Amino acid sequence: MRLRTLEYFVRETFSSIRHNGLMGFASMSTVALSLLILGLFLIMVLNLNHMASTLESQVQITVYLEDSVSNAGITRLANEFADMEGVKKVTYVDKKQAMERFKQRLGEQQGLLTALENTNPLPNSFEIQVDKPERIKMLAPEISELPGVENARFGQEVVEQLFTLTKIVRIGGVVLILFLALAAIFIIANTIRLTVFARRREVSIMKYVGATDWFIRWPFLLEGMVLGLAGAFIAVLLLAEAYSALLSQAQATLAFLPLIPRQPFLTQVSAVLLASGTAIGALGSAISLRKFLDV
Amino acid sequence: MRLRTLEYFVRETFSSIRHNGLMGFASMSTVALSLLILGLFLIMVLNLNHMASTLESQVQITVYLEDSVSNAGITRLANEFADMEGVKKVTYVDKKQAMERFKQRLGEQQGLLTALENTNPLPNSFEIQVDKPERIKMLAPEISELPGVENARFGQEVVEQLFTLTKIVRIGGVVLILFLALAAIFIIANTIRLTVFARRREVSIMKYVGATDWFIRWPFLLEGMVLGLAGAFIAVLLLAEAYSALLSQAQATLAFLPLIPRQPFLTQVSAVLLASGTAIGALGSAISLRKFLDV
Amino acid sequence: MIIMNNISKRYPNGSVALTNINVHISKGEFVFVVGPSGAGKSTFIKMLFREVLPSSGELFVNGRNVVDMERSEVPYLRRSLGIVFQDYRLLPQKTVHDNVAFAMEVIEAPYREIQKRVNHVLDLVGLRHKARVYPGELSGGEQQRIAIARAIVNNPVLLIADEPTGNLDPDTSWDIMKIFSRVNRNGTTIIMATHDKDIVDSMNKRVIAVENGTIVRDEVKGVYGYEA
Amino acid sequence: MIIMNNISKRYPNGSVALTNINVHISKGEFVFVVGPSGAGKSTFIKMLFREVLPSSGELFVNGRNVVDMERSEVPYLRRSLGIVFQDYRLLPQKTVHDNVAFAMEVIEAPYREIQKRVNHVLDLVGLRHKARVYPGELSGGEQQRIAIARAIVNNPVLLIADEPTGNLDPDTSWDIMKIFSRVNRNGTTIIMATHDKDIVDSMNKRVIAVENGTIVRDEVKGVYGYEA
Ligand SMILES: Nc1ncnc2c1ncn2[C@@H]1O[C@H](COP(=O)(O)OP(=O)(O)OP(=O)(O)O)[C@@H](O)[C@H]1O
Ligand SMILES: Nc1ncnc2c1ncn2[C@@H]1O[C@H](COP(=O)(O)OP(=O)(O)OP(=O)(O)O)[C@@H](O)[C@H]1O
Ligand SMILES: [Mg+2]
Ligand SMILES: [Mg+2]
Repeated sequence: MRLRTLEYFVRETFSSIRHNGLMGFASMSTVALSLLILGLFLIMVLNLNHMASTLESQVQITVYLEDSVSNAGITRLANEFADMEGVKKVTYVDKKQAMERFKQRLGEQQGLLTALENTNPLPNSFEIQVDKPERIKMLAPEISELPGVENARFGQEVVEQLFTLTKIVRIGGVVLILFLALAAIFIIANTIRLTVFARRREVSIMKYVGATDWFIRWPFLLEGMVLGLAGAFIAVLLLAEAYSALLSQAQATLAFLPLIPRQPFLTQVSAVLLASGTAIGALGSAISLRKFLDV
Repeated sequence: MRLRTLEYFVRETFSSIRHNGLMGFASMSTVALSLLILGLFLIMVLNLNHMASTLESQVQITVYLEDSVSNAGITRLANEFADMEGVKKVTYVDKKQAMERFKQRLGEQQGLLTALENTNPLPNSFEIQVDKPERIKMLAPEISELPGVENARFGQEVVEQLFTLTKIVRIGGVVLILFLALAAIFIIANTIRLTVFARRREVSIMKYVGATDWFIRWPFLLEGMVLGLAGAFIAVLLLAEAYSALLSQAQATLAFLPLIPRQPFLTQVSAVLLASGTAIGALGSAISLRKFLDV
Repeated sequence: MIIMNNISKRYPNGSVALTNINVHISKGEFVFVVGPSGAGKSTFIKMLFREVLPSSGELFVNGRNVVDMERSEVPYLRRSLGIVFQDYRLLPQKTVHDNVAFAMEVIEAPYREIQKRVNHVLDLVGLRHKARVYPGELSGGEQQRIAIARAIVNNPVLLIADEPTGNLDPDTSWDIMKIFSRVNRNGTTIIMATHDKDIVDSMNKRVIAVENGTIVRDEVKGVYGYEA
Repeated sequence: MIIMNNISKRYPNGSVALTNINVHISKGEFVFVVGPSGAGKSTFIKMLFREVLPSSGELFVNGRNVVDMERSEVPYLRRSLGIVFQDYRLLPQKTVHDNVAFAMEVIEAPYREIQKRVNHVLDLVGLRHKARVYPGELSGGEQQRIAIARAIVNNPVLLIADEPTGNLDPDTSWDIMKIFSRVNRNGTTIIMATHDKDIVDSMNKRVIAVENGTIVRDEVKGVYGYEA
């Protein structure tokens, strides 16, 4: 392609955008809105997933030791746990620490403790964190068998509910995002198809004057890319604004919610959306054009 | 309008849908997808809201009584609580029941209880449920002042977090739905505008032959309605299918999640979507047409 | 029937199509508008049915003030006219029959009447056998004849035609002129812009010659006057 | 230049436009195609640049087999031709200048060459002063002349014109015919469908008369032959 022709394509692209005001606006705003919705849910799903992971990573195995285990035995067990596959962190909690925590947890019913006077019936224990939640079910019985271990617990029921919930959030999230992405592509492609349709006569005239398919296609492709990029850009701006606002709001009133920090998260999401917008714009134009090129 | 003319409009509508295959398909599928997304989130937000309400309704004030209060005093207090504004349900829990519950709650640390032997340090108490969550903060201090009451608790911190969370879910949900509704209307209107745009020459020809605005408008309106309704119908079918599937799935693995039962919920949501689809279709056509009628 | 007082037309892009036009045309007249390409004939004609509004001056058609007309009155003005456009303006998604019938549908004519008239005018222009096809499937001249059929189907009081024979061979052109003459004898006023020297010269009707936006000649029994 | 062997054309809707056409046209010829409305002239012409494919028969244009041509070759066939369409086919969103220039842009001509040629042909058709306006702002005859300017801007080896003077007054028509003659003298083959009796009769060129889809007459120095 000659430089002169390239220049022609670029001029052509912008003159066409100028002349097809309504259609350009329609495509661009449709891209913007679709990607805005998509981005919104991408952010939502990723955050839910992040929360789920945070919750899951807090699940741990509590290993209660028999009172008879010696200090040397405790060190040995600690090493043994640490060597097990998938174990990330081992924390030793002795009787006294356990009692402290229990007091805190009891909260409003502290009166109860006075009845205990000075005895401390709580056992020494280990808290073991693992790399992935599925590991817990395998390790717990294994650990129970070790000498000196009274039993190993992980709140079976609650944890299983939690896992089902996080699994649902994940699968649901992926399904949702895929569906929204397809819907966005479809809606955007629809819009572009209509804009190309409105110009089918123009395309056929070009063909009759001897223009090759690519000569006709390039300005449409560029136009689709420019409009797609512009739409995505609007979506990205709005999203970044909204997410930043949400974050600062959350810091004030929802400190307990584990949201994904602003950077590099927003940059990544933006890159995905900008690339999608441009690609959908270009592809949408090219594919829609195909039908009308055939004259 | 003559019957003959009405008949003409109806014939015209369907012949136009037949002839504008691509454009009809584009509008209809855009309506379907937009309403599908809207419906999906309507269902999601309504369910989240339902869950939030369920959670909130479980928050209650626990009133611990001094051991010195007589049976007559307890009855008097019960009546007094029941007479307070906004109190929905008052449950008396005596020492023994409290101990039972405590045992259950303790779970893995039951060893602790043996140390208590036969003393029961837990107080008698009332559990009070109120009509709306905001009431709790007002009632709790008032109740603390009553004679015989040791103190009145409601897990201040957790409850406030819960309230913030449910408030966010509600406000976020409404904002989200409004935004999605606007986006859907806008995208659908965009699509319809493009389809009308592609037929602007046709409209102007009709004007030159002496057709009045309404004579041109009616078939477009009807066409918009038919396509909008058809699109909404597709969305409703898919949604109903999906929600039913979700419900039966949830019954199996997520019994603890309080989802809104199928009926009359789905019927209501469907009615909203069908009405919206038809209205947006008709309005979109009518509004888009305005510009091209002016010749 | 038509009164133009001091009409001028300047298009938004600056080109001046007509300057200071004064014309009176009575009911029942048959008028040719002639002149070179770009002289302003189509602009003259388009003002009559308010496709184009004059920049200044007064215009009355069939007793109606075209310039100060309410927007809602325009359709009724156009219904009393039959118009043959230079670019045909047929509805591409309606069959030939339905294109012609449409002009009667808008005045809410009864079904039977529509069928009768449509078939009649299609016979007149010799295209009854094309009733079921779409305009895109017709030759240029055939489309032009459908446009003519649509213009006369409602028995208009005023028939306006912009080069109705531009794409027709001389034989077919003469058939069309015979139809026009008959319509004219039945009382319809006819205004026709044309480049067809033979037709203008033989018909012996009033000729208005436009050049460069002004009337240079207005003869009761005129000739085309532009020699080839 | 053009060889048609046993060409027939039946449109999908069943109407038969051409039957059994056999024509040879040599390089440098000037050929009129005449015949009544709906005879098949436009169909004959449209086959030459593959807007319409024959239903049966062989067709060679400029040495290329039009029927068996690869889809990707079509643009190159069309570039060697200049085409004036009966319905003009100007790009509504390009100015007059850009419409004409477009035909040169597609062959990637250098900028300076484009400016020179475009201005030259706009001068030829007398519309250089309209270079900056859009086709929608032109009169019918002006649009037709722009279409002619576009057709000749690339010095085509074959110029195909479908009623290039249908919307022109006789004077302007003659100006166009003079341009055609000059282009023809420079070696361009010309095929022109027309209803203009005066032009055909005075030019004294080869005439192919089509009626009802068949060639009824093919004379080396012919006349229009359809009496008005
Ligand atoms: N796309 C089409 N589909 C179906 N039939 C067509 C199509 N185009 C033309 N025809 C028919 O084929 C016949 C020849 O048409 P063509 O356009 O070749 O005529 P023509 O000689 O150019 O007439 P005119 O002088 O009126 O332009 C006509 O009967 C016409 O109705
Ligand atoms: N919509 C428009 N905008 C701007 N200028 C216009 C418009 N329509 C016509 N003109 C200009 O006004 C002048 C008169 O145009 P008009 O169409 O009335 O000519 P005409 O006599 O019908 O010519 P023809 O015989 O070629 O059809 C021309 O110079 C033309 O370029
Ligand atoms: Mg004109
Ligand atoms: Mg033709």
